[in-house]
Amino acid sequence: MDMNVTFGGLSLKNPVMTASGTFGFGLEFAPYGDLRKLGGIVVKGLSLKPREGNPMPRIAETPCGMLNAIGIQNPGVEHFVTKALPSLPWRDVAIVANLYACDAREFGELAGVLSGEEGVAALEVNVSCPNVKEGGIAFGQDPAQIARVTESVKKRAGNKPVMVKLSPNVTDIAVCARAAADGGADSLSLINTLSGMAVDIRRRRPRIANVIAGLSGPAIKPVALRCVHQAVRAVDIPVVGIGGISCAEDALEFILVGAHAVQVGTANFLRPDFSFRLVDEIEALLGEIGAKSLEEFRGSLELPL
Amino acid sequence: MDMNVTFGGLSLKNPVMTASGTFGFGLEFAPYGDLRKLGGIVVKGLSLKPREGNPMPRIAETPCGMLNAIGIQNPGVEHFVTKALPSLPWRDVAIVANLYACDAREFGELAGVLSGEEGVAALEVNVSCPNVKEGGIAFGQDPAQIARVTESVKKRAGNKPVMVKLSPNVTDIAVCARAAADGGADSLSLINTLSGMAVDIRRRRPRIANVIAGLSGPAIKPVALRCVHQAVRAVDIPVVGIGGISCAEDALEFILVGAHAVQVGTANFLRPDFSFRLVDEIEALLGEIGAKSLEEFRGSLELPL
Amino acid sequence: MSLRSCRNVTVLEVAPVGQLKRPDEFFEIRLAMPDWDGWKPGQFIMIRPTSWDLDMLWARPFSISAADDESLTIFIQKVGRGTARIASLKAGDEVAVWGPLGNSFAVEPQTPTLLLAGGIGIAPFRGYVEQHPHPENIRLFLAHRLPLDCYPYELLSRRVDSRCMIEEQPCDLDRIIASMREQIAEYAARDGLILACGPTPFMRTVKAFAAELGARAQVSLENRMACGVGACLGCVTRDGDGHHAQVCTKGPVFWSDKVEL
Amino acid sequence: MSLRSCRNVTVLEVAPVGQLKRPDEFFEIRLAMPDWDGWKPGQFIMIRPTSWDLDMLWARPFSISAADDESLTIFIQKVGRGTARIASLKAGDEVAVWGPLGNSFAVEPQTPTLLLAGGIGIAPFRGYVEQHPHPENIRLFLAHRLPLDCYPYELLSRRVDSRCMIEEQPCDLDRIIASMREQIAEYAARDGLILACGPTPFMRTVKAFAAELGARAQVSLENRMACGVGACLGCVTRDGDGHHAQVCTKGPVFWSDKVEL
Ligand SMILES: Cc1cc2nc3c(=O)[nH]c(=O)nc-3n(C[C@H](O)[C@H](O)[C@H](O)COP(=O)(O)OP(=O)(O)OC[C@H]3O[C@@H](n4cnc5c(N)ncnc54)[C@H](O)[C@@H]3O)c2cc1C
Ligand SMILES: Cc1cc2nc3c(=O)[nH]c(=O)nc-3n(C[C@H](O)[C@H](O)[C@H](O)COP(=O)(O)OP(=O)(O)OC[C@H]3O[C@@H](n4cnc5c(N)ncnc54)[C@H](O)[C@@H]3O)c2cc1C
Ligand SMILES: Cc1cc2nc3c(=O)[nH]c(=O)nc-3n(C[C@H](O)[C@H](O)[C@H](O)COP(=O)(O)O)c2cc1C
Ligand SMILES: Cc1cc2nc3c(=O)[nH]c(=O)nc-3n(C[C@H](O)[C@H](O)[C@H](O)COP(=O)(O)O)c2cc1C
Ligand code: FES
Ligand code: FES
Repeated sequence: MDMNVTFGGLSLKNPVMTASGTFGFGLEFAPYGDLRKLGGIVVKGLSLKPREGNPMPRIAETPCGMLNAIGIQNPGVEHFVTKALPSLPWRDVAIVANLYACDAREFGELAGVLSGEEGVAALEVNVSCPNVKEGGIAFGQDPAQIARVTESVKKRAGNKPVMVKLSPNVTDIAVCARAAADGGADSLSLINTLSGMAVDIRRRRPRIANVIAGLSGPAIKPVALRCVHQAVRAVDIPVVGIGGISCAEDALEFILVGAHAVQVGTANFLRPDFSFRLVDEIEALLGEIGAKSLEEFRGSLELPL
Repeated sequence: MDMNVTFGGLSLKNPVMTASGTFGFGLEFAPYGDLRKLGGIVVKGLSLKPREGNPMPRIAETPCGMLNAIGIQNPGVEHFVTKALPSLPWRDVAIVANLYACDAREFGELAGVLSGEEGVAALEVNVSCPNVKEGGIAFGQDPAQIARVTESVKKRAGNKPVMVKLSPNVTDIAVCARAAADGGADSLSLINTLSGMAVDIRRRRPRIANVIAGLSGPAIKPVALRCVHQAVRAVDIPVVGIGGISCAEDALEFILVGAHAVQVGTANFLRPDFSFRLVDEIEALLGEIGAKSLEEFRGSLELPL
Repeated sequence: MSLRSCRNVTVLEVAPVGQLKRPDEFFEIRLAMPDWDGWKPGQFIMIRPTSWDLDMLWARPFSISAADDESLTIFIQKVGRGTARIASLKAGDEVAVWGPLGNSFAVEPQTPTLLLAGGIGIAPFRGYVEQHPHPENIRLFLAHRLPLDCYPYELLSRRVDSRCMIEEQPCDLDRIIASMREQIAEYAARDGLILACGPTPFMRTVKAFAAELGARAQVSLENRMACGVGACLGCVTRDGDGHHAQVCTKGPVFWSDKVEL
Repeated sequence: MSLRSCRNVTVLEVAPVGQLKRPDEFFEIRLAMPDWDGWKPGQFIMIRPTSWDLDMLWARPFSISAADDESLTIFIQKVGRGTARIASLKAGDEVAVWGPLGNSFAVEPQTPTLLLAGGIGIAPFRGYVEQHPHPENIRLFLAHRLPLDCYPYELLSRRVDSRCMIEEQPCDLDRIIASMREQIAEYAARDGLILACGPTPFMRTVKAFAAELGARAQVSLENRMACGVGACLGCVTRDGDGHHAQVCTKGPVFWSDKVEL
């Protein structure tokens, strides 16, 4: 089956991308599969300056999910461009840079740095990081800010397509989706993590130093599917589905509600070869359920009248 | 250990209540335990007129959770008061009526009907039902409406304490909590279900006729804990924790972040004697972890500076 | 109605059925008998192994197939994750069981009674036949897809007049439906009692013919269930008045003219 | 660094250790050897049984204790849900294993080497001792809480000079710490190499004495891990420069003066 997908300025050999923060800069997973097998790799969130991230502990296991508050630890965009990108097989797999900043201007600057990088296929704008105290929340939860950041990135992105990543921690995801589209986004990706928390009743302490953290994994899949469903209906630009994908069936659920591609996050921790295996499994499953093509299947959800 | 809790006009012999919609009118569970053992029973959502609820299918299993879109099927408040309430051991267990309506006036009317019922210990206001299309969403997600509904119920509730049940599907739960408090709520309960969805890739149909449904169960516990934590810090009125409680440890987590009591929902489906067993398990666990009393333990979470 | 309870009971035996031809699909499971007062054919139990973690929250409903002082027998077909995990239980494992749940099939000892079973729908009829005071008044008809030895058919055919038809090819279905129509007509004419259990399309057929031919028929429904005790309202069906009724407590058995399918 | 892989391998054997006195707490698990190029003591693997559903998402990290052409041995203590489920695996079960992961302990064949193990921290030292070209230069010190036969101590004590102290009462801890200080001082004076593995407070003690007494010491850390491959940044610790470094790839072994604890 033809697994190619072209949308929002990206052309992928299959709809499987890896989600930011769960696949490092990609190279960490090279021992476990051929990176070129993937549709795309979204790298760990990048900021202008290096960031040490949040204090420890940063992660906790929860029922069918996990919490994280890494705080966008990263060596800075410069380091990525000079040290990591050249080692990535960017001619054969779409490398998407995930941008993290705390105001529209900084986002623009980041886009400017990356716009000239041949190895970068697209920019993903993280307006939603719920982990970081310095304004992370406010951003992705305020449609006006989403539009402003999108515009700012778009202005400096040159010919790089811009994908805006939305937070589910909002009253109305459709409004946020439209804000990003109005701001000029080429595509949307969603969802980022749900805002959550865990505590230890014996030590009487939060399990995460940052107290509030981001929930991901299969537990959040129903919320993610609902958000993608609503976003697909709210805007005309393509949507990438993220949230709790842990098997081929999950991935196809997002495509059924209308996603052009998916991103795999937490499931990369189930086993490091997960995303590589998923590519073949999706193709097999599409055949098994009698889909004529990926395109025919996409968005073919029948809704009750 | 002394398990009594008194808060927001309620006096319970222990902090275990059953959540609305998951315990019927209580009588369904009488074969499986002594209803008087519970701290409280919140009955199925009541409306002025009988409601048939949503079309089938209405429920689906999800990883560590479930989706439901029952649509507040109920025989109407009159039926509850005349047929069910008299059979309930209301002298020995707090019976809380859960109110569902589509505008502030109707909410007030419902409160009026129940205010004179000796067997009703308190009113819980469901401003958050995400299942029902007719305005359910808008209500609990709009702080102004929350305040208005609360006032309206409070005005007609006589001396019945009013507990307002909040939806987690909002950008800022603290704002909603304050709106309810400003409206005169005696206490808050949260969370109601997260808005979610599931689809069947083979039939290419939503798994729930209503398409969008409410996610509950252990999967949502981290979100619920975070919401309760934020609500406790936002208002001075007491808070009842709900969401994903499936063992004594879960219940104590909510109490640790500051909840006065908890409500058990989906876990009643794990086995019908779940809530009865939980009462003893909580008491035992409190002793095991060295808590001096329920009161000493409540809200004793140590936050990093 | 018999007294209901929820108890942890021990699995006594898990035996594959029809293993020669379809290994690993049908299982007969014997559980230690909970402290019940009694039960009636058509009633069911909810089962949740105590070893299950939270990944799969709900118990699963199964018809009571037989019971004696020591044990309770159910008969299950592996169709998904839950049944697969239940089928892999071993003797000595512990399961939470609540029941007996729901109503039961009508018993009219002197009335010619036709049991219509679609596949695994035969499960409750084992108990029905065993408890019936006049098995000579009963006829069993089984429509099945898998080899006959996958079902407890032989056991029943020793006690009551039994017939079966296999559905292997599309045209078989037409013959089965024709035979069902014929038999329903026959029992309608004799003012007999018809009891049906099987997949929903099978139940729809029975309901339609019963209406058309004026037969008295009961159908047993298999709706998705979360609580099994009438509380969650997840399992409802529309009753004769168009109201939503819980299949777990108002059913699972309904008079075919008192339910919408 | 040896080639890493992720493979489904078969469990060959699960044997309780020290069962007489502490049944059911320590287990030696042998797995079919994945297609590795080699491995070094101090390295670890991530294990996730393929039968696990999604209730528990993460794999669990364990030190490689020994390995030969056919099998890989780990040594685990049941401390929570994950280790309990891994301990209940049976021969023939399948687990996903990725590794060998992380760096390894320094090996200086001619240098007097002191191995400081806190409880289950002895696991990686079995491989260290077995692969060391001059075991006569090694001394092992084990501080333990449970009966000695719960640990693979005898096996090691046959090869190297070994000492152990049990912590049963509060005052025992003071004696253990005093003994550690003495030994660290001794090896500092001999310009020896000190390698430590155990719970975090144990590692802190080693780090503090090594700093005070000018000893060259390595500590192996046990941080919570999700990916094991350096990607999630959940397992970090502060390195000598105060930067967050992944324990799974920059460690688990750190020079004690190059890590904050
Ligand atoms: C009153 C009653 C009596 C039953 N008696 C028997 C019996 O004697 N023997 C037998 O083999 N089966 C019986 N069933 C059907 C049995 O409950 C389902 O096959 C089983 O629940 C499937 O679970 P699963 O996890 O394997 O399937 P999955 O499809 O993976 O389950 C997904 C969800 O759908 C539900 N579900 C799926 N199929 C059915 C179904 N046919 N009926 C109800 N819920 C379903 C499951 O319970 C679960 O909640 C009965 C059902 C009911 C309601
Ligand atoms: C590099 C490394 C090597 C290890 N080698 C061994 C070994 O050889 N033998 C052995 O018995 N144990 C070893 N451990 C510790 C072992 O990984 C934990 O005991 C185990 O993960 C506990 O899982 P659980 O689900 O039983 O505990 P729970 O407390 O229920 O687990 C909750 C979470 O905390 C994590 N966690 C809990 N305790 C630890 C711990 N001490 N270290 C790291 N994560 C933890 C778990 O992985 C899980 O993610 C090692 C840990 C690391 C990091
Ligand atoms: C450990 C971890 C780190 C993450 N870091 C980032 C990040 O840097 N930038 C970002 O946009 N999203 C980040 N995310 C969110 C994921 O990309 C993804 O949106 C989310 O986890 C939901 O998908 P999942 O359920 O498949 O994990 C992170 C998630 C995890 C678990
Ligand atoms: C089947 C079902 C029906 C419910 N009906 C109601 C209702 O009528 N009114 C209401 O306020 N909440 C209702 N809820 C929400 C629960 O009371 C509870 O807030 C939610 O399920 C979260 O708790 P849990 O995770 O413990 O189930 C319902 C939940 C379920 C699962
Ligand atoms: S299964 Fe809950 S009402 Fe029937
Ligand atoms: S465990 Fe993921 S970076 Fe170390």
